[in-house]
Amino acid sequence: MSEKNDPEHQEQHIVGPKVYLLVFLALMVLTATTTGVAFIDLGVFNPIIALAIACVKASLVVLFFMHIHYSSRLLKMTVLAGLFTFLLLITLTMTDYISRAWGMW
Amino acid sequence: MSTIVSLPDQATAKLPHKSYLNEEYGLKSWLLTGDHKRIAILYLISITFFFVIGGVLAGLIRLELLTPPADLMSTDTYNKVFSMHGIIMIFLFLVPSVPATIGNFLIPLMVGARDLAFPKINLLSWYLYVIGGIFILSAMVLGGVDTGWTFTTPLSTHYLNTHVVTAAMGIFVAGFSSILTGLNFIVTIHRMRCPGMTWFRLPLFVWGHYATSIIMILGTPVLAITLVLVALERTINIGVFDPTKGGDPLLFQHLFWFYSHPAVYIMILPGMAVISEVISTFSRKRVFGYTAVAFSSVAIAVFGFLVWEHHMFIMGVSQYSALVFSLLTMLVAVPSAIKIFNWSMTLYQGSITFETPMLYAFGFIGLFTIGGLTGIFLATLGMDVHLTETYFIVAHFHFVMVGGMLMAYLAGVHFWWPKMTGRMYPEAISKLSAIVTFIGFIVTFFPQFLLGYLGMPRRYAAYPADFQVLNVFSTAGASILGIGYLMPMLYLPWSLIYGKIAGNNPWQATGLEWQIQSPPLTENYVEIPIMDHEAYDYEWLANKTVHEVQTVG
Amino acid sequence: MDSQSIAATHGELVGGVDPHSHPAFLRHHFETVAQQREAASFGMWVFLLTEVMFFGGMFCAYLIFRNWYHPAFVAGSNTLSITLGTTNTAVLICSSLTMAMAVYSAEMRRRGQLIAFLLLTIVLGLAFLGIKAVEYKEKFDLHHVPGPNFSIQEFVHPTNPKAIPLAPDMAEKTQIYFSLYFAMTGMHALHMIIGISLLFFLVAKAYQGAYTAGHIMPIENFGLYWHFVDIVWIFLFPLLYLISRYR
Amino acid sequence: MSHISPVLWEFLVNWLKRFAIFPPEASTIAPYADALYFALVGMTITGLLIVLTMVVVFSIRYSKDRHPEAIQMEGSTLLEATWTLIPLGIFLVFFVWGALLYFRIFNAPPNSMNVYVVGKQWMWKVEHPGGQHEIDALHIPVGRPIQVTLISQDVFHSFSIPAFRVKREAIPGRYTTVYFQATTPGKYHLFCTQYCGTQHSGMIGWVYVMTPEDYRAWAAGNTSGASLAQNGERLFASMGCNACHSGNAAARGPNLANVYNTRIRLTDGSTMVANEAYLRESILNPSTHVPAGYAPIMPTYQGQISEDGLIDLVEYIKSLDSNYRIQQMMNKSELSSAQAAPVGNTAQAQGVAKP
Ligand code: HEA
Ligand code: HEA
Ligand code: HEC
Ligand code: CUA
Ligand SMILES: [Cu+2]
Repeated sequence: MSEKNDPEHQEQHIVGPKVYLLVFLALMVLTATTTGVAFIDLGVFNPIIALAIACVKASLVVLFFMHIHYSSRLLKMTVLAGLFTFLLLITLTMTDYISRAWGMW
Repeated sequence: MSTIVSLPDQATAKLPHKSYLNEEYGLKSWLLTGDHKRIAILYLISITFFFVIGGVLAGLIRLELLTPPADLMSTDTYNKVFSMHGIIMIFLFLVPSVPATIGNFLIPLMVGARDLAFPKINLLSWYLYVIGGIFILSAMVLGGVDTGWTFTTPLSTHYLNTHVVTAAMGIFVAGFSSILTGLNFIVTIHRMRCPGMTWFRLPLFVWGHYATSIIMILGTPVLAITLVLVALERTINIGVFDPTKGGDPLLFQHLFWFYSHPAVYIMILPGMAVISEVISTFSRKRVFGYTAVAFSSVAIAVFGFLVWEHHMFIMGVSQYSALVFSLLTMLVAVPSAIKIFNWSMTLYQGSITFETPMLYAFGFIGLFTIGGLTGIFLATLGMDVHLTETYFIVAHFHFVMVGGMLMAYLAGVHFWWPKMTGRMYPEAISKLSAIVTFIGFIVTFFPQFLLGYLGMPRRYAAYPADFQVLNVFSTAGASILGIGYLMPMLYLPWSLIYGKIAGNNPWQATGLEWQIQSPPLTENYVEIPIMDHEAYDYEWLANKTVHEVQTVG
Repeated sequence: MDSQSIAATHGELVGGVDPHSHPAFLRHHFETVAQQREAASFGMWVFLLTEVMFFGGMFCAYLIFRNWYHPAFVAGSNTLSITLGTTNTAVLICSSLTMAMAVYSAEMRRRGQLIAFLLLTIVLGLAFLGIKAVEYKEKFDLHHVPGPNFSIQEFVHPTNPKAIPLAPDMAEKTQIYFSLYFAMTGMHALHMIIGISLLFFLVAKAYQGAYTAGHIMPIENFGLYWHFVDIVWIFLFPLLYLISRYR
Repeated sequence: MSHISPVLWEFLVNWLKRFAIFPPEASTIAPYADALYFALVGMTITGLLIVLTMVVVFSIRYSKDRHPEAIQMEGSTLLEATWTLIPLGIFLVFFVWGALLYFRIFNAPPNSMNVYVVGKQWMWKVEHPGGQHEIDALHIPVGRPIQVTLISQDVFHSFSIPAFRVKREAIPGRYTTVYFQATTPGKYHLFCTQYCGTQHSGMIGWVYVMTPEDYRAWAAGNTSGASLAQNGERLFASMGCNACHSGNAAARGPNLANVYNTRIRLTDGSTMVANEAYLRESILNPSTHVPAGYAPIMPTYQGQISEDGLIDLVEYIKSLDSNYRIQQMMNKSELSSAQAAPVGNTAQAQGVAKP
């Protein structure tokens, strides 16, 4: 892993079945958790927890199944760029929707 | 440091025996090619085709507006005409114009690679473009679309019975062509640079296209999904954009402009990229403040994503949000200003000649400055209230798109024509056409600013008689402009046979692409070059020895 | 970022000593295998960026309408079968595992194992689509598919005694929920269908031994695509199925 | 000049007669807008001149003939910072200036006279509170702040009066407002500027700005007999609203008297001001905001009432508000007392209006 920026080291990092299996188990557990938690009334925290778990699951997939954890900085930046633009779309659109009714309450 | 570059006279040059043009013959060798240079030529031809259609439609618009009533055609026809004009010009001409032709041709050459990273995807992107074009043309032939290029809901979804879905699908497909081009560029620029070609040795042309590609891959898919939703809304009434079902028509505007504002930078950044090369070459000087110009491209691309709501200031968005977007719009204008000033400063202490590409570049600087600064009018909230949806907008975007990008495109086509074809265009007549275009442009579109402030709304087939005088000017100008564009369409093909042989480096430019034969070999470089100097290093060029005119192959 | 360019340079020195030793799958315009592989995987990632934004538009719409018409979203969501939804999530995660293992097998150059995992992935993918089809069928029978046949009966006068009846105007808004439900899961399913078609192709090629001789790029890239589709579902599941389930 | 053909001659004369760069300045906003415009034009000319001077002077001074040797240089951080920061500063000034104007245009003073405008393909229907209806025309008195409440029955339209420098989109399903105060009597263009289909360019009309006396005469001569509120009262009865909103304590619906412009506490604990938009929403989508203490049993009237009908209902509910009634009377009396002391009256009206 440490040699990911080493130009000499062009060989792909091979992720073994053990890691995959662990990640898989974690994903399964998280799925069960998120479903379970949905049946408990936590008020505003319900969607927050659901999304947080989804984010953790997605990160696990990205980092290990998709090897980003072992990849070059360029690929890491690429993933972040996608996330960033998506958040831009959401937040800047929300500036409109949230403040549209200001003055109404 | 002063430099005089004097390469051996290129007049004695001969056409190379072997080049990408004569490596293979026959239609099949073109239609199935993976060579980025041939695909660029395919694009060049198809884009010109659509430009002529769009141009004829523009001619019809101007003829109709010669007189106040809707007498040449019915209002319905007029609406279809300007919608098709906008759709074709934007999606089938201006978005692919520089990147898919000149960019496709040059990016691999400039980074010192044999081809783009994914040649087959490059070809696929051309086919998608053509399929998209066929969709849009068939929408036009089958009866037209009258949504305007902006597809405003709920008009486009519930109140028109024209071929909206066909046109939307055409744009959807053409959009993927643009995504694939962007993808190819990004990967090529990141992964295919030749030894020694560091980021800050890249020509600014490549930086401009890098920024463009970012927008293409991040913005276009949002347009794609929006058009899918519009199509679903039309066919099965899903209600997301339909106020009677609880949907929000403004959401469509948000999603549409999330792409379409950055798209205007897809349309200008490649043009700016061309201008950097042209200005540097014809003043024989390194671009002033290379880093600033390079980063301003990226800044425009990134900030371009933050300002889309300025198209919706009076559409019922929240006033507070409008404030934020107005402020951000002011910020995005600054990198453009940096570029303009840096180019002007490049001329300082240069050694300037005035070939056709340079004339177009001067046209660009002047017209884009006006167009861009009138963009500031529109970004200014209180002013936009009066100006929006009037001819002021029409004038603004024709100044930046036609006066800016189209001029840059023509500058680029002339500049790299010798490289693409191996032959020179006729200099005198092309200078004339540049001047005619410039004059025609001013006469056409300047009056529209006045019309706009007087309040003439856009997309009007008939207008009150008070506005006629300025409209007559505009139509007269459009005729001149048409002639200006017709000329290159005649003399450029002519030059393919009768033009002077160009030689490797007729402009004595520094770019890698100029150091190889024109037209280049299919594999571009026999030996992958090693970049050992900065971009625009005229010292290096001046010191290059006499063995220049040699033609490989 | 500069390290990449140097990497490419050095890669050439490492891998490209003898031009005749180039493996057959190295395309002419690449200098080295490493360069080709990096380009391919970077290209795939850039494509996935595009996909993120493609789904992003719909997520944005979802967010807005969920806030506006929360009761309708709760009611709509509660009609979905949580059993089927959770099962499908599990199925998809399993398929992600088998896909990851397929990539691993290709890396280890085990042809039989690779084919087996690819086939497993296909089976799981088809299982997912099958379950999805059952769900769609149910919605169709209940007239919960947006369009002319959409009916709000179930929400105004729920048959389920535990469900809270909605006022008719709010019940109308469930149509927006279902529009988004079908648009999002539909787009997702479309991606699955494309993925499964590609898988068949990959299996055929793998059978010929194409990916077990060092050239694993297609498998690896397909893996990225498959995992991405999985991620989309990971978000769709809580957003669509798990709204206020405790009701 | 005799060799110029008569057509061309006439054209030229017409041109000179009609040549204008500015539309008439006929509202209190117009001078502000024009001032901003002048400033922007000034900026454009300055910026353009700077750029052109650089380009032209350098082109002449450093053309190849005069300056055969190019002198290479890197760039200059100082210079670049200058031309980054100065334009930025200028643009920011315009941002602030423009924002001030924007808020001025869209926030009407509380004593303004309300006119409803419904846009539909392809006409403008104007409804005055007194019950005067007009199509593609708007009669207003000079010197009174007018708030136009816009809504569209189908697609986006845009209500534009260039002489007033104001414009506002008419959105389907939502009220928007714009405000102006005309300063000069006359006849001005009214356009629909948002593309709305085939007859978009036919969706035009006139704004007649009249002296208060003329306006009063016009208003008296054109009324349909019943004011909007009276129409609304009739609708309120015929639609069966009063079955629940009877106003007595046992009624199933809340009492609507005096709700207008008050703060309503909703079941979810939040509060909202019952403005026009709220009232309209309450009729079409009653369950989106349910006042505290009530069950969401009110049926939806979506698709059963036209936009005009909704306006009547809203006006009626507003008229149940005593403060609003007083203000309406102030408006009327202000008109009839014929611009005696408009300033004083305005202040007075403002005093009465709710804070
Ligand atoms: C190539 C295309 C292109 C480009 C580059 C731009 C560039 C800009 N545009 Fe434009 N625009 C369009 C194409 C483009 N636009 C189109 C097609 C529409 C209409 C769409 C439709 O509705 O159909 C539109 C509409 C449009 C609107 C919406 C108007 C409305 O609908 O109400 C706005 C509002 O803010 C705007 C602003 C800007 C700004 C601030 C820039 C800036 O990026 C400009 C920056 C450049 C400069 C500022 C010039 C350089 C500066 C100097 C030389 C400094 C000068 C010196 C001093 C001040 C000292 N544009
Ligand atoms: C790249 C973009 C591009 C380009 C190049 C042009 C080019 C031109 N445009 Fe276009 N225009 C748009 C993009 C563009 N336009 C867009 C996006 C809209 C908005 C649409 C909407 O509202 O939805 C618009 C709208 C628009 C309008 C407003 C319509 C309306 O709102 O009612 C007008 C009116 O004058 C106009 C005129 C012109 C003219 C005269 C040219 C000229 O520059 C064209 C000159 C070129 C030629 C004439 C072709 C070359 C010549 C020949 C092939 C010779 C043969 C020609 C003839 C016989 C005529 N355009
Ligand atoms: C079946 C009884 C019923 C009928 C008929 C009815 N309403 Fe209501 N209305 C209610 C109830 C109950 C509420 C409060 C709960 C809610 O908003 O859904 C209410 C709320 C309102 C409100 C919001 C008042 C506030 O204080 O927030 C308005 C405005 C209103 N109704 C107008 C009308 C109009 C106009 C009609 C006729 C076209 C009408 N109603 C018909 C029962 C009714
Ligand atoms: Cu109504 Cu245009
Ligand atoms: Cu914009």
